[in-house]
Amino acid sequence: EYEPLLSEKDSTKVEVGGDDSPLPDDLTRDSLELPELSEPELARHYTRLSQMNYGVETGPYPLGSCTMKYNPKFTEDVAADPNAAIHPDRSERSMQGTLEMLYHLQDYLGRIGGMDAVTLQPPAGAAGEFTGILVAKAYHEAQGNERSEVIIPASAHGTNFATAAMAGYDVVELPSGDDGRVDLDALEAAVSEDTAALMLTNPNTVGLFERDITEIAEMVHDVGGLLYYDGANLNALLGRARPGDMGFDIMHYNVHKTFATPHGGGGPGAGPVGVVDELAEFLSSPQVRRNDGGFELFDPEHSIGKVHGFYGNWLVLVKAYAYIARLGDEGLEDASAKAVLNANYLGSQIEYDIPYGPFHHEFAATSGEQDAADVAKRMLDYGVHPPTTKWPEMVPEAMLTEPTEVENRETLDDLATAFNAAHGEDDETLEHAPNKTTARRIDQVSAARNPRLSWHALGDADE
Amino acid sequence: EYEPLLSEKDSTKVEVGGDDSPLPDDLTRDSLELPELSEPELARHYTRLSQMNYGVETGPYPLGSCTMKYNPKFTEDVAADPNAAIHPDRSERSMQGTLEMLYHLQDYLGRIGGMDAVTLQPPAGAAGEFTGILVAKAYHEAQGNERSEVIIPASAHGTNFATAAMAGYDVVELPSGDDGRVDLDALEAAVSEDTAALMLTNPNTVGLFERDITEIAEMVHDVGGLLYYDGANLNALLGRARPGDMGFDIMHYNVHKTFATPHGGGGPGAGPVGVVDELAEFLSSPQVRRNDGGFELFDPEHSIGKVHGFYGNWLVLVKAYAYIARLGDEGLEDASAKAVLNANYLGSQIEYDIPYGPFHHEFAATSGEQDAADVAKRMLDYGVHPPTTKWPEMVPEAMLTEPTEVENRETLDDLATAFNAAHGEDDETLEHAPNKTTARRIDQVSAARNPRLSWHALGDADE
Amino acid sequence: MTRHEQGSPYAPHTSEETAAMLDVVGVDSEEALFDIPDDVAFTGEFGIDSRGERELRGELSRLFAKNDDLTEFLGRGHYDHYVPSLVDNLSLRSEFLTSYTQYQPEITQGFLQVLFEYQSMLVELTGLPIANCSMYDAATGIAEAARLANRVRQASGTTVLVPETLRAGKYGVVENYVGGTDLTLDSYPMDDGNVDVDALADAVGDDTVMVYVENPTVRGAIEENLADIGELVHDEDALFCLGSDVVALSLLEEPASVGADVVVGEAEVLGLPTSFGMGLGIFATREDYLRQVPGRLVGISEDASDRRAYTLTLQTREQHIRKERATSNICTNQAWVALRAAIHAASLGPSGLVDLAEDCVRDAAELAARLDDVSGIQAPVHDRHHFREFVAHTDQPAAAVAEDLEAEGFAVHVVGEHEIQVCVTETNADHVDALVAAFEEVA
Amino acid sequence: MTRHEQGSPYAPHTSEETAAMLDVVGVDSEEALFDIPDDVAFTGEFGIDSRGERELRGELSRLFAKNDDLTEFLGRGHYDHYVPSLVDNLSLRSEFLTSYTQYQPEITQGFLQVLFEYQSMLVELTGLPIANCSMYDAATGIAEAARLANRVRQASGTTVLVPETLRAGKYGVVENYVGGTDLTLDSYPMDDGNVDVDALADAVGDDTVMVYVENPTVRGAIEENLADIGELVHDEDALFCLGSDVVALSLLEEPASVGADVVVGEAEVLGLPTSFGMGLGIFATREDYLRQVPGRLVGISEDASDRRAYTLTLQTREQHIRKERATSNICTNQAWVALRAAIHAASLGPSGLVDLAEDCVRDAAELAARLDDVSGIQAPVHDRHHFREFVAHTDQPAAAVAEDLEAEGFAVHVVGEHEIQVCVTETNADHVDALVAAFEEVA
Repeated sequence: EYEPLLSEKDSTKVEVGGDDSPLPDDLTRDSLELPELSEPELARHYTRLSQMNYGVETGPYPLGSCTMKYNPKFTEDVAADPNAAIHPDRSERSMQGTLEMLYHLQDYLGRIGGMDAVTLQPPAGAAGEFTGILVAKAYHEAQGNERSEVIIPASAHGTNFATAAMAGYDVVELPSGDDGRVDLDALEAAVSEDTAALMLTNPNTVGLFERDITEIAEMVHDVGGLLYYDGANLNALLGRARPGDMGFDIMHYNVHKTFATPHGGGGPGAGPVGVVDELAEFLSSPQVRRNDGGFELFDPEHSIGKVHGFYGNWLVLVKAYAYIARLGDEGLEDASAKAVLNANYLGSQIEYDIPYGPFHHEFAATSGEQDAADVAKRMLDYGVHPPTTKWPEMVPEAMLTEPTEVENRETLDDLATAFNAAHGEDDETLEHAPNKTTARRIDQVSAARNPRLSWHALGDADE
Repeated sequence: EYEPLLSEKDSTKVEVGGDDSPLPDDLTRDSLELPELSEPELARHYTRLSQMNYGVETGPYPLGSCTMKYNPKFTEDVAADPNAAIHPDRSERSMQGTLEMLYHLQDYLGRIGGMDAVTLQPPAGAAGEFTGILVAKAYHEAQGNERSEVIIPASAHGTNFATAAMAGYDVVELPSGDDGRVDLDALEAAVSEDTAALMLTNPNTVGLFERDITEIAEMVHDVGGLLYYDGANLNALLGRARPGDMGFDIMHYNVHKTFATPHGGGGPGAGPVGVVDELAEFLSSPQVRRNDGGFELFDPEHSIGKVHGFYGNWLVLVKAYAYIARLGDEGLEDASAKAVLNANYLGSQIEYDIPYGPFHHEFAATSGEQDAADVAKRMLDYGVHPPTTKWPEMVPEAMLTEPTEVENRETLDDLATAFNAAHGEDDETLEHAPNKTTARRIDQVSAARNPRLSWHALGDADE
Repeated sequence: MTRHEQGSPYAPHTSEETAAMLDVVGVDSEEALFDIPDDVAFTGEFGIDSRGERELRGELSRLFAKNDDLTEFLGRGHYDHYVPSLVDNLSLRSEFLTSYTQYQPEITQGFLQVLFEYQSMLVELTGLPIANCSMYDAATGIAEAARLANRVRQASGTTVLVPETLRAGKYGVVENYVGGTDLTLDSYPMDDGNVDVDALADAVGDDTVMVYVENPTVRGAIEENLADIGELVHDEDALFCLGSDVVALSLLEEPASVGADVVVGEAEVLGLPTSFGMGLGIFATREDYLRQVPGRLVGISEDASDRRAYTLTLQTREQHIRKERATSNICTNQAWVALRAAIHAASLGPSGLVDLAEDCVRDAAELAARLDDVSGIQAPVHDRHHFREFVAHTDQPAAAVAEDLEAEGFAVHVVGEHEIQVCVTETNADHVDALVAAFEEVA
Repeated sequence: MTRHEQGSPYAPHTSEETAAMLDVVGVDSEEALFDIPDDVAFTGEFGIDSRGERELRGELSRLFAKNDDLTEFLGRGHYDHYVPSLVDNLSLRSEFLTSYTQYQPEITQGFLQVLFEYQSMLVELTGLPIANCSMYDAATGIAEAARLANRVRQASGTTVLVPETLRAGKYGVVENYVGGTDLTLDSYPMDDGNVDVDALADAVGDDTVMVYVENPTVRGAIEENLADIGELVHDEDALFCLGSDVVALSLLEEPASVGADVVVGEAEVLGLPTSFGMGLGIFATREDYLRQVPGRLVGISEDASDRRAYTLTLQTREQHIRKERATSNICTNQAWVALRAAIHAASLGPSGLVDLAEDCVRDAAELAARLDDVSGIQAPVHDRHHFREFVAHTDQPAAAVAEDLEAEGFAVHVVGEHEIQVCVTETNADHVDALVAAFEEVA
């Protein structure tokens, strides 16, 4: 089951430079030492490695806040269209097809989020957040009104905090209310003339809709702040509610969550950002608009500039467009309906307590006296992917679970079986899990204490 | 690990006909009952099934006489070219690209086999044999000389016998000589005015070159018979010897063996047939030839007609062409050299006896007192694919082993380790193998005694 | 790139490794491994240049671009339906694509189950309990059916009857396959696109071993008298062999219900794009003939843990066991194409299959009506229901009309001096307006 | 088709199942599951029509066909090398493509090992011991390097220096990323395509936090004074950040040997076809800065059976643990692109990488020489060695020349009033004759 490293299969040192070299030796390296293997050997290597990896097509993948839904195959074929494989520095007149698709995707996303203008450039959700916060900053600066704080609920995604800090803001952390939602009193205490923005996801990270969103928006707007929507949980609301209608001024979309582009083991994603009219002039540049008979790029008047060297993750955007167009209004609305139904059905079948509700597309169960991370490891033995664990912290030993709309009742029941089996087991059993996986429990401490980050760092003991 | 049948996941009965039907009810069926599942459910089903299957990219696949070599990935992309996806009934002038490729493939195969004319139509090796024997028959009939017998060595592939019989010939089975090759005395006794052809593979099915091939050819030709070359073992000889030079009049090529088109779990293959000039007029129709400035189809003057409804397995032919062009002279010769080297190296590393030699690309070891089929099952436990077993019968408890050129020394050593581990084990252990596979030893008798050949045949006990 | 510096790019040996392995074997050179007499050794060259992967993809791309860019309205036994991306993606998984025949079922349960499911779908579509893993194509399927009829014959005769309109390719294949038997091949008349039942009744007698009927016919007409035909064939103890395809079978009369003893035809209509005639022959039959079936069969059994397991079964019918007494010489078949067809069928499901088949009827009828409105064209020629395709009468010579259409970018069949045949599916339906316009130009 | 008759084709529920599940949950309708106040509920329509898979593939194929069919001689940070079929086939395996970040390493050992191998290849290419799993692209890599420099600064200053020729896109990204710090961005002069070392020496001082140098430069010139630059930067305790790409790194001076503290740039040159600028940012650095690295790192550990196992490590640097004190906000990265690049690099091997890189030098030199022979063109403008690309002087206005070339089917860069930039790799090398001929027409 163990697959050697490429470097353990071969290591070939090629001398560089010399008489046949097109460059003088002082401009070249001396040698290059890497594995040199034949195609059949490589095909087996990567095939075996793939077999040691769990994907959406292996089984259910109920990672809360990650929206691991099925990635339709045809979107890969669409993205592989050779006519779409163009260089970004072409003339605009020679890339009308590409511009047209980008234009329509801007438009689709605007309609879905209730936003007036959209940039597609951010290459991931966090980059979208950063773009959005830079827009907020540019807006305040244009108002002659620099502000220093961004308010973020304690239960928010870690990227929100990191993003606000990267943009130079102080983070004001907002404790949750007893009902798991924003505590209006705490918010009232937090907002001020220093508030640049409140970053919020809705439904929040335990799946609850912020019922007071209108009041929240008013409170932030009243002090001159902006409301930022973290799109990670948009899959709960498609066709039922739009951030723009709730008073949000800025939002990002995670197309690798909501619009089913593949997660690719960690990326690439794309994090388009939508804003209301008033902020459109600050968006990153360029964007696409119609002109006479075609499409063109333009720079918003007070653009924040660039957040990616070119136009973002093009291939991901193509897949997102194809997905949205495949589903259309009815499909998008249904996706959210079934995502919420599945979460509620699964929630009803597990024996663990779910402190907060009513939840939507995800719920945060608690493992109580059990260690949630251990429960997750034990679930691996039952052949399913476990939920996100120990987060958000407002739920002790949280197991944040989001089955998505693609699971059927049988796989939801399989998940419930895995939860419930672990529920009945003792700590000893849980701590020693998993036992049926490619690797057994992995020592995280050793990895961090003695970092070995390349095959060059392997001592003899490892070889 | 068990994956339910599609029919166990869903069974949906759709009523057919009725008011909305475009046909009157008496022309339609009443209903259709099949599984109706979503794309995510199907993707998981087939992905899991694939994980229960061993392919060349899983590990070594040393099936003697099957030449399971690596199938280069790019040939699939070439075959998927939309411009190659044309209908066979187009006008010739509108499919010049396709005709040109076919022409070049005919030419390449002719050069490789030393044959003067080639038809690409037979969709598999056995279909090639059938085509070749029909050509022989047509030739003899044209000579006014109908013959009744085809001589086949006992060690030949089963298809040879079945093919000769299908063509209406009596089979004369030729016993092997003590050295594992054709016994010239036996052949002398077998040939006669009734001999239509001798079917032979060379190297033969235990990997031995028929050193007396020139005498053999003379003996057959002397009685007016033809010499047919079974191309299954051509991977041993590329660039070193050609059937045409040895006196063979007719041959088929197994492009899914020699030219690395994928075996696809049993097919599709392609079995082009080459013949010497004298027989070209009998080949199946149509073939491709040059005309003024282009290419055209033509029917050989006394063609045997058709062996496939259209032009055979087009996609397979494209892949074969791509493979041959990728390797060229030097690559083809090297492929055989390394195939023979690998067989000899592996042969030198195993503890089982190999009665006959010197062998080329494959060898027939004997498991002696052990049951060869049991040894094979035990090898499954060691993670490799076993050799072909119990065939050819000239070697008792034969293990016909052909590693092909794509294995490296390590995988050959892995194979040897598996052989040698089984060599040291007792019958009890062997009979109970395999233990580490998806399914354990499968009861063949039960399958045949109580045939259950569709999910409709599943009783309650199975469900 | 590989350490293997010259020769096959798919062999992994470095020169050092080659030398070391030769040393282990105990010879000096690769040449010394070959036991080939000098007089038959090849010392020449093939003259085939090796090309890199990239160069070759470019070369073949340019080569195939020499095929004219035509919109095809072609059928007559080879059809184009849209193949979902799912089919490509899953079928290209190397565990499926690069595996051999399942002679070691313990490590090939996945492919065996797919083939078992394929067989099961055909059982549902045909109503017959036995379906094999595949024949090469429809033509070889008819041919194998005739040979089966010869083995199981209840009648004393030797004649196989096929429609007079049978494609020459199919006729030729059957002729070759029965050439080694005492069977003879003959044809029966058609009447306005359907079997001329009276004439067939006259033709069938106790010398008849098998009657082959197509539904839909090669001219696209749906056969209206299948049950009558089945009865008259059985009255003479001949085998009734029905030819169709898996899309048509989803909608048209179930073969078993009209007395078919064998069903052959194409499953390539699912799973493969237009492939220059490459096929996937179906073969289904009655329980009685189980041990006479050609080709591979997958059955259910149990493993040593008593769990359900799949395996190739009844192999004593096959050439590798039974040699010259085998039911057929077929060995390599179309397994991977069957896998693709199965995935495609599964992705359509019964509703999708029926919808697709109904569209084949509707679209053909609609196109026929539109062409009938074109001056100089009468369509359809046959007063029948049609499936995917139909024959149209052209006032102009058909060959000239077809040539003119080709110049406009459309390919159609010429099937008579004044007869053109046109096939429409969802993959060319978007071009119907343009086709009609082109007809208006050239007819 | 699916039993799920309307709505998302990727949700499996039949109406009956939906009803049954609602019943289990205890509500009457899906709507009842949504806790959305009326005043913010959306009751409108998006107005997005659902299209079938086949229709959509046709639609997008027609849409992209609106891009002109140009042969591109474009580079300047986004390059096209031939991607072997192996890369597509393996990377599309769903176990890789459809997996999430490896937060459960016990079931994601395969992807972790691929990323570990990717890191290892970068360590070899850069000579630096730490390489992360990916940044978004080269631009965000430089920006993260500047932020790392800010965190680890040994100098007291605040200035980040970049070449005056830096692409505006990169400049803009860095500007935004340092906008939340007290860093300022400034540029240093270039001299005949290389860094003006004297001017740089003047510019670097104790207010300098980082100096960014590209090799090759955006104009294709190979930098000749890297070691000197490294020395002068280190003399002021600033960080030396070098930008390159993985093909160039296979041939050019090893960054570690010239004193680079951080290496950024593109690995997208392997693994991805031309992708409208989509990137794969590399990030490698010295051991000292390990705990300041942005992005994910895969390390080796042991499992409970003491077997080697891979895992994401040092996650306390990251946003999901460290929140506002994280080294970066990056979460989703370019892992799958890194996997593709790793497979591509492995399929080339060291010989293939060096050969490919040498061809980048040779082909550029040859094309420059040929264009120099064209009347009205002088190339290369810089008297340097070049990698893949170079700048040519045009006697005519460059914009007009480029427009005329586009009419002839070629795309080139305009980089000055009389300057055109041309990039050649193996994927457009076959079109060089045609390009030269077109230049002869229009120059």
